[in-house]
Amino acid sequence: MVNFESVIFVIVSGAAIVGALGCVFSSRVAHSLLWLMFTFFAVAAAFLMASAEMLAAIQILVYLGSVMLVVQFGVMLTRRRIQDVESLPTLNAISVVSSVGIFAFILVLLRGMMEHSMWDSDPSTAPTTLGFADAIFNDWTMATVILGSLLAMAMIGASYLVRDERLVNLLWDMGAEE
Amino acid sequence: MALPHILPEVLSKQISGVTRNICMGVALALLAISTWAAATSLGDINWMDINFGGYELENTPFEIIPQIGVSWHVGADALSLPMIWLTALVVPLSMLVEWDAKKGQYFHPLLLVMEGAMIGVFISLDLFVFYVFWEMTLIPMFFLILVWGGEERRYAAMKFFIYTFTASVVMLIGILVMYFNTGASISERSFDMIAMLDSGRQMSEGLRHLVWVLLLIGFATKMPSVPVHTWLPDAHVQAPTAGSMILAGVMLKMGAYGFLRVAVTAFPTSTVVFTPLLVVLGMASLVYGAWVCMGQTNLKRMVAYSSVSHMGLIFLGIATMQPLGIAGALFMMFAHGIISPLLFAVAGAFKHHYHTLEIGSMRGIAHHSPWLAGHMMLGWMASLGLPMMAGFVAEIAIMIAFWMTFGWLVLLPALTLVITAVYYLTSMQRTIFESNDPHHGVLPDTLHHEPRDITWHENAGMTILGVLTVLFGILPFFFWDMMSYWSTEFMVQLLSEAMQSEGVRP
Amino acid sequence: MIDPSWIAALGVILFGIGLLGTFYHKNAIVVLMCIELMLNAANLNFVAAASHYGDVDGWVFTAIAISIAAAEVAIGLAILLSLYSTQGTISLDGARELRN
Amino acid sequence: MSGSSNEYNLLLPLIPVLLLVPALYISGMESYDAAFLIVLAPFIAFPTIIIAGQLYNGNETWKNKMKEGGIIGLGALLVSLSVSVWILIEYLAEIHHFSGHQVTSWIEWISFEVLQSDYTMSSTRVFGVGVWIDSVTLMLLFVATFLCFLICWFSLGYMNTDPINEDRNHRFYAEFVLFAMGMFGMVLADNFLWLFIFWEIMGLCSYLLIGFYFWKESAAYAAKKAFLTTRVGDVFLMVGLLILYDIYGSLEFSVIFADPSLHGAVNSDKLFWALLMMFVGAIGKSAQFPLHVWLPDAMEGPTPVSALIHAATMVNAGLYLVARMVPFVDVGHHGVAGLEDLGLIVAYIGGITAFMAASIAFVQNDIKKVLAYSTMSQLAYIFTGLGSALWFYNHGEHHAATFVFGASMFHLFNHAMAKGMLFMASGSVIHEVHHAHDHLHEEGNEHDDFDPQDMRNMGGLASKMPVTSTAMMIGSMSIIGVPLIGGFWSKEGIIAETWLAALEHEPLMIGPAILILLTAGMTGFYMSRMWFMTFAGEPKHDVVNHVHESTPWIKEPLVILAVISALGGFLLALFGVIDYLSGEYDHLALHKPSLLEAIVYELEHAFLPKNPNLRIVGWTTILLSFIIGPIFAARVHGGKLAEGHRASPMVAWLTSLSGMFGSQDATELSQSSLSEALQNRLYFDYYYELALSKTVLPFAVFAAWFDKTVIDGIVKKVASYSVLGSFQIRRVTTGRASDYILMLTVGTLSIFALAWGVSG
Repeated sequence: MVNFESVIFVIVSGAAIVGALGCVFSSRVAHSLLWLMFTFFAVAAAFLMASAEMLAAIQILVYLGSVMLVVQFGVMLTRRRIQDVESLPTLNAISVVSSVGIFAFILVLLRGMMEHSMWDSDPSTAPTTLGFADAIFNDWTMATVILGSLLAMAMIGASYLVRDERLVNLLWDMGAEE
Repeated sequence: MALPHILPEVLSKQISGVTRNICMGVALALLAISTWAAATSLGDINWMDINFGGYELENTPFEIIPQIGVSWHVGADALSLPMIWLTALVVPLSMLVEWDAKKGQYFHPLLLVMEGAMIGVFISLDLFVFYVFWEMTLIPMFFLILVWGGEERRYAAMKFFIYTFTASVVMLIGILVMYFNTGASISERSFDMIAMLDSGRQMSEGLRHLVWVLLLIGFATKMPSVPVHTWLPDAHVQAPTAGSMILAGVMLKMGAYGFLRVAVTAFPTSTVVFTPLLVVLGMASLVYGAWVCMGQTNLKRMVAYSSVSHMGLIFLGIATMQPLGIAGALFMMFAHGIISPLLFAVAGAFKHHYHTLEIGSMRGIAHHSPWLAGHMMLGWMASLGLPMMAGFVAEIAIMIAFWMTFGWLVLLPALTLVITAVYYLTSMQRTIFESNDPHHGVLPDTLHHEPRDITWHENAGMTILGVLTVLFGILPFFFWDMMSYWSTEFMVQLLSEAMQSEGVRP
Repeated sequence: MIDPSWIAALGVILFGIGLLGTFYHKNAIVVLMCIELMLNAANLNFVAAASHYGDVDGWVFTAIAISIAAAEVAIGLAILLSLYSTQGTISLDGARELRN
Repeated sequence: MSGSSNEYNLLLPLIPVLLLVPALYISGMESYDAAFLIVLAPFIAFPTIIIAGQLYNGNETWKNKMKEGGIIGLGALLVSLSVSVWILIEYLAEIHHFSGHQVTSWIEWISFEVLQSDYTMSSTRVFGVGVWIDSVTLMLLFVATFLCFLICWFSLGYMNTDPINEDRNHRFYAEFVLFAMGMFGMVLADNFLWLFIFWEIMGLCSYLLIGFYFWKESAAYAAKKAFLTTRVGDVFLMVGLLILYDIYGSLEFSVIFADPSLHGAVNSDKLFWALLMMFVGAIGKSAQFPLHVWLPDAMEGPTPVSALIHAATMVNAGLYLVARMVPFVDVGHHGVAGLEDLGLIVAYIGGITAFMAASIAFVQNDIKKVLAYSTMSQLAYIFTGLGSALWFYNHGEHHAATFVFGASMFHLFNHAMAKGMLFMASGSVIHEVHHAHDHLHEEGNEHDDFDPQDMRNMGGLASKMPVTSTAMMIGSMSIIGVPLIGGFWSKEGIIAETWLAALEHEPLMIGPAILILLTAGMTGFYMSRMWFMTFAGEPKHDVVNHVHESTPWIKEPLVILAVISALGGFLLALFGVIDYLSGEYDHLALHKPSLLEAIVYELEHAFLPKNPNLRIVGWTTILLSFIIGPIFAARVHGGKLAEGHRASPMVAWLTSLSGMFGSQDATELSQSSLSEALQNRLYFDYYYELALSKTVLPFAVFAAWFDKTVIDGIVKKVASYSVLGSFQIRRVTTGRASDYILMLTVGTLSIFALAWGVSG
């Protein structure tokens, strides 16, 4: 009898793949954005199935919450005319052939991985969130601190990159009353 | 006692007058040292009893790059000493001839750098160091042609550099193959020439022939033999006088020296097997060079092709597999090293004073510059192979050895002597004589002022070369005994058993 | 608990699709999204390995990867916006300055 | 004329030089040890004259006192002459007996070893330099030194008074002295290599001397032609030497002549080829049949040069070389048998050249050209003589061989003396006519085409130039072979022996025998034609009336040589020179009990030889050369002197005699096609030029083009293709980001696959 758990997994992975395909092949940027968010939900579900609750939470919080929001802004700011179809695919001979080639290669990779010997040994117990929390702050303290500073830098850099030096903004920054 | 090898890297930027004198001083010092080395060594180190492989004036090798076994191992023997003395002689003379070169403060130091590099080539007994110096000689020559050259000097300099550089890369491959055969693991491999020699023996038959051919290509291009000689005329026509004097005088000999020192010493058997190839190459460059020479109109280009033709004789000399032949080849290198700078000094003086090198464009120059005409005649007659001049000694030696080994084939080089006489005489005829007017010659139309005779320093340079040519023509035994002894030892220790193994009857 | 090898398989497939996406799209933002997708696929693999070996480091890596991905998106969009302001368009074909 | 009587006090500085030899003698030095001085003196004089000339060019004392180097040259040649005379006296006067030759070697030139066929190294072999003196060398040495001295004396007068080569005479004397050194060195050398080296030095000097008036296009061309033709000969000579070296392992005379046949081991056809190659070298140098084209053109040089090169020294070099071949073929003294055809070839070449040169000389109008062709034909005579000698030696007829060899060498002596004097006499004629021409046309720069050398302008000079005309007369008689005068004694011997060989032994020898017989007659004609055209009859050009003999330095050599040509022949024959030269006797002496008996023997031997057909031959030659030739010439060109012109008695009788045979107009004969052909030297030059310009020059131009386009072309192609290739690669960078991503992924994936493949 097909156990219950694998059925759910098939649904989740199916959703993820459909989402990814939707994101890639949709002609409108907005649609592909939505499909992407859908895929992220499926991935979070997959994390859950791998009993990584904490990660699923992070995934949803970070990715869906902030990243998708930022991308949303990006899409809004760069679209001139609503109706123009920006994401026409670049169909030239070489890219078609090479993409098919790459896809075939990924399948080969997949097959190679599945038969890989590492999966034979029986799966041990999944790690607990407690262990996760302990690892972050004891073994990987240094990594976490650096991670924090990295994120800060990224934010400052990004904001600096998009600064707008037009005079009117400068005056506004300095609180000139107009 | 390490042969004092001052590598004049210092490029002084003061006013050219000061640098000129310093450079001349350094060059003369080098000449003095090498003459002393030649003379005294003749005295106490009797060259007669050195056996092949034993090097005089050898220093204790000290490691430069120990990891890959490169050591500064320096020494001179009967093969390299005449060449060292020749370099030390030609460089100060070429400086003397181009004493008034413009931008002198760069010109003379460059010549010194070349001298350092060339002497490096002749004394280094470590193939890595040999190759480094071999490449180093190209750079100053490139700049000499590029900055002080003739009209299309850019093309000539580029062609010269790339052509010889690719050839020496081919040679490098050969050297590396030999290097990897000197030892199993990295630790005991070394670039030292002595180690290389027995590495040559362990290689398989096919590999040995391959490496020999690679080395031949590298050396044959440098010493222009026919198929790969086209860089020489262009380089010479555009090079300044001093540059082409050194290029013809010494750099061409590096090819022949390298061939003997590296290729023939390491692979005697393949040399014996490939003797017909050597004969073909030598004969081709001798005969073909002479024929092309006859068709030339530009004086310098003609002299350049005549160098190609004379260098062909060296291959013939080596191919005879007779000590007389090899000694003749060595003496030919030496004699040509004295005569060709004289020829180029004369050609350069023509360019300098008459602003044209076209043979047809001027007549009866003897009226206006008798000294130049005198030197031209001496130089032309010397390279014609006239007895009492150094050229003849080498030619007669090679011819006799050639007859001993190849019999009636000697008629071909013999008849080429006539062709050499033809093109030398016609060119001399049209420039110096034949002006149909007893008191002044027909001047080239490009000339607008009354031409003066050659300046004192050109005259001094040419006279010294002329005197030396005649001196070594009448009394060649100073260097000849050294060379003939070396070649006998060379034959006995290396080539004779190689010939026995190949079943070649001398 | 699902067998980790399947999760890894899902990861690989998602990676493939993301990869194809990057070729297909002229619009820079979609390319960015596809890169995000590929990063997610990578996280899936991490998690699969972590659960398979029961080693918590897998999760730590995934967490780090996610935050870096976030930073990367921010900067990517910043560059895109500045590109937009200079070029007026964000289509990848437009930008030809790289070709000398 | 500038000649003042006290010119001769310039010779005072030479007196001490004369004391050199006695000083050496007193110091007990052996004569042959001093032999190196003969070569050394000119060798030192050469640089001194050149450097002094270049430095003091134009200053007065140098020009007058030293005659621009002439006196130094004369001094050096005097040293050589005195030493050679010293050696001559010692050997001829029985003080020294040398067992055929004397060898002293000075320095070792180059030493080397040879790898023998059994792979062992031979002992060190040396190319040394040394002196080798035997009878032939002595004779040639005396001829060379004596004539060089006289010609240098003559050129003091001839060259220094000619305004055109004002400041250039030092060059002339330097080259003259270098040439002398070349000749002496060649004659004295003790091995073939040094013979070859001096041989080529003479080639160089002949180039320089012929091209002395280098601004004249024809002179420069003639010099080049001379050098190249002799150079061709030299190359073959070198090849011959190589073969010789290979056979004998050394080029030393002492080694080779000790046993030329190496106890029968030498293979004769290899030796034949060696000797033939050397003979080709001799042909080149002595201007015989195939390589004779350069001799007539060599007249472009100043007359002392023609006298020196084409009479005394250089042309004798070829003969000396052939003379040196005798030991190889001398079957009696372990020579190599089977070389008969070498003698035949030499004889035939001699015969052909003699006849050809004599016929061309018929139509020549330039006085020096006539002499040039007469040199060529007389040399051919000696070659025929040597050819038959070689043939006899190889045939074992020892007595006949030695006789004809001695006769040819003696003829060489007579010819050299007579021809040297003839050239100098013609030089003085040209010189005087030239001066007269300049005097007449003081404003003389309108270059009318008056050629001082053209005999058609001359005539009746006998009265104006007594000394030259008598000297010329005696010289011509000696060349023609008038009985009892100079050349008769030797020429008659050659003809007799060649006929002897032809009749009794070798039918093939009949060719050269007939040819030289005819040439004897023709010599008679053209020599007397030359004399009559210049000296007899009325002057054909008004310039000639103003000629008179006044330049100093010229008359003395003519007088001395005239005496030697006239009496020398007879006296030497008396003293058995023929046998001495061929090595029969050790020294010159009266080998007959009394003088009278010797005279009777010689006369009887010359006029009534025992062999009947030889007697016929002898008389026909005398008939042809002495009677028919001159009479025919007298009829065409002879004629009494104009009234009121008195000449010296002997000459006057001859000119009047020439008038008696009536006159015959030979104009229609001279327009005939034959004489036309003879004028153009039988078109040899034309065909040689044609062959050269058709093959050599176009091929050279093609080679130059080939080199520039094909070989250089390949190099340029390689360069251009590589540039094209780089353009292709450049197109890959499209600039589209997506392509870059694509390339990026393909790259990483392939590396990944590679790693995976390797690890897997």
